[in-house]
Amino acid sequence: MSERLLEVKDLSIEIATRRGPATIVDGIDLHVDKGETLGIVGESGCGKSLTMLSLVRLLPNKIRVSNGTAAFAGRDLLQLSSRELREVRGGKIGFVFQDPMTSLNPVMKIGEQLIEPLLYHREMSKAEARKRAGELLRLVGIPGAEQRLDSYPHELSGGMRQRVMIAIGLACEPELLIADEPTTALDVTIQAQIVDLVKDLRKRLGMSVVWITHDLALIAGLADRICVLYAGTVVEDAPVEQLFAEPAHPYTRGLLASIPRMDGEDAERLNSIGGTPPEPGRRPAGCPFAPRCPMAQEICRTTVPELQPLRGETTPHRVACHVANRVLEAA
Amino acid sequence: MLLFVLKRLGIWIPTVIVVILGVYALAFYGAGDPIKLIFMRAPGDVAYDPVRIEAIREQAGLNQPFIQQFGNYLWNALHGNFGNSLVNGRSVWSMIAAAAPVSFQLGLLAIVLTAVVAIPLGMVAGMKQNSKTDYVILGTALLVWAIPAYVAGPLLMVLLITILPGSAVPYGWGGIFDAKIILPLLVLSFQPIALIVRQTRAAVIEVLSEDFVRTARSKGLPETVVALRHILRPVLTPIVTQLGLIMISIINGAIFVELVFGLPGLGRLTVGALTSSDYPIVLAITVIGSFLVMASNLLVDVLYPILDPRAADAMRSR
Amino acid sequence: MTAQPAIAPLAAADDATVSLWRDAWTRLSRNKLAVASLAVIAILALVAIFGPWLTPYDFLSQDLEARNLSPNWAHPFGTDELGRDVFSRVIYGTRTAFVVAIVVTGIAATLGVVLGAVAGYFGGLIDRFVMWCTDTTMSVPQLLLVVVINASLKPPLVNFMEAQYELTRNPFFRNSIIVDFVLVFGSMALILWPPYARLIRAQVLSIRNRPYVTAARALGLSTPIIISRYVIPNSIGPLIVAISAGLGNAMVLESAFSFLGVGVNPPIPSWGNMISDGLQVWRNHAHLLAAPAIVLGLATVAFSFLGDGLNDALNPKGSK
Amino acid sequence: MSTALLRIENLRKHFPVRLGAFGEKQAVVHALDDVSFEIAEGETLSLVGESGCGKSTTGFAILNLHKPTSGRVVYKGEDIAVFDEKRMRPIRRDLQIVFQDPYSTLNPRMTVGEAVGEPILFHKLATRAELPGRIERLLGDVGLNARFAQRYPHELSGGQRQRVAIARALACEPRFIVCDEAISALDVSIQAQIINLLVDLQAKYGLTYLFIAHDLAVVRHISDRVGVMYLGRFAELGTRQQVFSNPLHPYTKALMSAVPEADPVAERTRQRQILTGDVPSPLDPPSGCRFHTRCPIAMEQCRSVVPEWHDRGAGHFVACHAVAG
Repeated sequence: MSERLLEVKDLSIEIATRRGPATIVDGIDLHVDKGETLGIVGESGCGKSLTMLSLVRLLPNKIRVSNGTAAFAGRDLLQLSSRELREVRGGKIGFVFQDPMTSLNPVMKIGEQLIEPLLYHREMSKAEARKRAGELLRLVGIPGAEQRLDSYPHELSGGMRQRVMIAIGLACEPELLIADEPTTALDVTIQAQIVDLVKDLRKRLGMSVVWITHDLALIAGLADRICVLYAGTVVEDAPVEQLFAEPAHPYTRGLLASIPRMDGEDAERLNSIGGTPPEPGRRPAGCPFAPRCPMAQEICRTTVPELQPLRGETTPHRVACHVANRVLEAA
Repeated sequence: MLLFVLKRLGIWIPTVIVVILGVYALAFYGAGDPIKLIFMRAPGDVAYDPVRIEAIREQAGLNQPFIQQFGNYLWNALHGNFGNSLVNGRSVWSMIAAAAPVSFQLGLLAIVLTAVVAIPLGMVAGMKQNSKTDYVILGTALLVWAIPAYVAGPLLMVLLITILPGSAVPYGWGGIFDAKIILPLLVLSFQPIALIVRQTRAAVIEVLSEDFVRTARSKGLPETVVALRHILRPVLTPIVTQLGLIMISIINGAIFVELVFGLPGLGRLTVGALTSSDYPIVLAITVIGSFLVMASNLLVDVLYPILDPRAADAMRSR
Repeated sequence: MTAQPAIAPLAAADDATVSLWRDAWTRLSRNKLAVASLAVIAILALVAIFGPWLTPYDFLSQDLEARNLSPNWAHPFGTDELGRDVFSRVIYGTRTAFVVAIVVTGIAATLGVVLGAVAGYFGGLIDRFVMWCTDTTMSVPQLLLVVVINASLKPPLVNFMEAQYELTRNPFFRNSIIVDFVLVFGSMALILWPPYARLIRAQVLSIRNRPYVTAARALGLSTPIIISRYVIPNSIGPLIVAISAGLGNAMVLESAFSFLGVGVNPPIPSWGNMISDGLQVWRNHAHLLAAPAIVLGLATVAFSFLGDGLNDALNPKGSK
Repeated sequence: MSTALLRIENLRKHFPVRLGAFGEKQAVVHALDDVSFEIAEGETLSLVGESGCGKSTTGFAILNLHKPTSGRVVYKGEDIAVFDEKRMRPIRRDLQIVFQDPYSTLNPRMTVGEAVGEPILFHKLATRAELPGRIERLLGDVGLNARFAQRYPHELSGGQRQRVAIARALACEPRFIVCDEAISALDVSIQAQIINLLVDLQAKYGLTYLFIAHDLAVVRHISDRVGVMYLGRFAELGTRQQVFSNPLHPYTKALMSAVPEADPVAERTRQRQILTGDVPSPLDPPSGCRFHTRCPIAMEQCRSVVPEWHDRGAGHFVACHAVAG
């Protein structure tokens, strides 16, 4: 069995509201193996970004981790001192964020921003770091890499900026790269370029990748395994082929059915999921998806389902649903 | 760059002229006949002789139409001649030349003090938003903001005397290296400091929510590096644009501070001239004050692209 | 195509609906400092309105037997060098401060809103001219400008009033207070309008490009409707914040002018001229300075905090 | 094909912009150049392309929300492109729009009922007495119950807001609706709801849609005809079948190839054609065929000659030298 790189257990995150703390992420379990690409899929507000940001304490104000552990290479990330945390950030875990326009400092040159992690983690001299920065830009496919070091972010196109962000995330050859919707702000042809770039880099550098997205189609060709999040919980976790071939949670199933397909039949209607996800602080008792679930039973409204292996103990396909077996039969 | 400065100057010079025109017109139509003013002031000195008055008037060019007189004034002002005081007959320029160094040195020091004190305080308050430190800094700034300079001055003066019995009363001018400058400098800087602390704090809070700060932290940079490299620079841009406002605030404050601490600067000259309706002086000082504010605005306009590469880029690519 | 049943109507939850104004009010009422400030302002306002009925003494009545008294039961704030009750004078000064602040802010805000809206709406040359006026006005040091205006316009105004009195024999024209107020109001409004104009212009420009205004145009709604129902209600928030801060600002300015002798003239009590008088004698009679200075400071801080509170309440960052 | 509801002829939109921190530099954005097409009554015509290709500008120019620089928009025999705001007003009733961002297109100070009722009263489509019933029916049409009329926009979710925006557009009883990225800001599961709603409403009221989107899969699902745009020009126009099953323009092909499929097995084996480089700036579009800088099959003449609009039969148009030759 492959080696665990990151193991998150029972992670909960809450936000301070007027009416007191409200849970946004509710006891998430997930793991990333060495060299694996994990796709985290969910709709806005499901807590997918917060979960990953919380690991290195980058949560916005008023949002905090209320429970859980996150073992990373044998240490609990959530218990690190701020000094140890700094070593992990950028050193062991690299980040790529959604909007490269706002995620790069507009008043600093690309080169300055790129050498920072090298200066602080690798203790390189400025000249060495600059040389390495040039190599990194070439690695992410920026033409005229060395000259580009003296550019400001606004002088680059959106795709180029995102390549720079990736170079920053990769600067110290991290063991884990967390990409938070890195292509959402980009056009589809540029998205294809970035996806290919990350796939290629992963193969060459052998790191693990967590790719956060709301786009199931995008992640299909990219991930080894997918975690589907709904309202702050993992509802399904499966190797990518299995998830698409045999979705066991009604939410995953509904999500897949609601995407129009490029190769499918000309269906008259899309299968949509009625209703809207619960707001934080208004989570229903029992399964959070129960109010929108076409197959909900009495037990779904009262008891929270646990994330369990589908059909026995050995399968890596896990689902949190009381009626998963019936869902599979109905298919 | 040069073209841009020239363009700015092209807007700036007419504005200065219009301001002078406005103030001059106020004095011209409002204050009344300057000759009569002189005679009213000292009725016994010179016999009130209409023929003589007309002669003086003609000699001084005061019978010319307004616009011509204004033109003369402007022309003379350009050569540093702002006329003579109505009270003692000395040239206004020489009086201003004597007073200006005091005000300028004090004002410059106040700006430096403001920048050195207020920007770090505002940074700290903003970085630790809603903490005790923040509340103390912000609360103090608001309190200081609420106390007018003319109240703060005397209060501090007495406080000093009570705390350090035997210390000299900080009254009068002894140059910028004289200990007497401390209190007036403090009082003069209070309001600008309060202003800049609040603005820096607000700007820091805004920048803190920017994505690029998160990126900087995700690189594992120490918090001081994040603050100094990533937050300070974007914050400085709006703060520098406030220089013009600080200038106004300092000119306003100087009037009170010089009065209270007995400094022989432009502020005291103004108040003195005002109480004795000495128009040429008030006029000249207003012109110089506006000139200063507009000059600092111009400076800010030119500085802006240097601080913000996005603007600089636009200028280079011309 | 067969019409399939539409999705079952979504039911709105039952809790009460909240407008943005009410939401802002709730937020403001949770801000303790802002609420305290509002209370202070309300008390001061009541004092200003009902002042004459609250004062135990007439603010002008001199009692030469009781000069320079320290605060005591008969005179809570003591008496001044002419034996006038300082408490009564401070109360009357509150009235002066509020009248000046409200009138001046009213004139300045009206002027600023009209000019700013015109500039923002019409754009082009009008916009440039108005903005040039604001820039120019803001480049003249405020105190100097007011001083110049007061000093130069007072004699002709007094002469004019005299001449009117000679003509009409109407005692109105002998009232020197009128001259004071006209000059104080006029000159203060003149230096205070530009920030309002800038604010409103920026609001109009930004709101005019908001998607909901484009949407209203797309619905074919007429310009008056768009202005009255879309532009104005959405720019009122920042204006309220500016006015709240402006009232405090005007009070401080008025006292500064009084201090320089160009504001409201004695014998009408104003905080500024009381502070000015107090400064002459305060080493022996500190209460003469302390009373008006503290009240002025309190009012300024209150308006300042209220402005900040309103700003937070009306522009909640991050709330949808 | 049924009769044309709208005929767009040589539509052009150039924005003058001031660049630089002080607006000292002037330039022209070629947002839309020489675009002609027809929209038939009752059809859904989609415009696709990447950001800056001019698809939204087309929608805005048709509705005269941005005055076109030149060209004609013919509706009911009249060129409405030259109409001023006053003459447009009665036309606006017929031609409506739903915007991308439901968060910002509703006036935050007006309740849902006020927002939906306002155009009804303004265009005198009902009396005040009839209004509540009318609002309730419109809200029902978009799947909201009557109680929503009392709500303010900030109390609604994104999907609910978009329903309100649709109800408001329907309030004018329009014939034609521009859906300008109307579902792009919504989550996947909500997107499907709104797409279904739009399809239902089209059937119920016989609406014509100009559907502007960048999501090709959605466009394939909803459209009758599709126009592919690149840098302010049409690259290809045809029925859904023609464009998706038999794309002719190299850009259309690349665009389709870049769209990921929700099928891990197919994705692993699929040969994708990935365009290199970025979309050039519309401030300074390339000469000749605007796609030639990224085109894998560009020829010499593509650099200098603007390709003409070729009819490849059955209403399938393409602007490409390689395909025409």
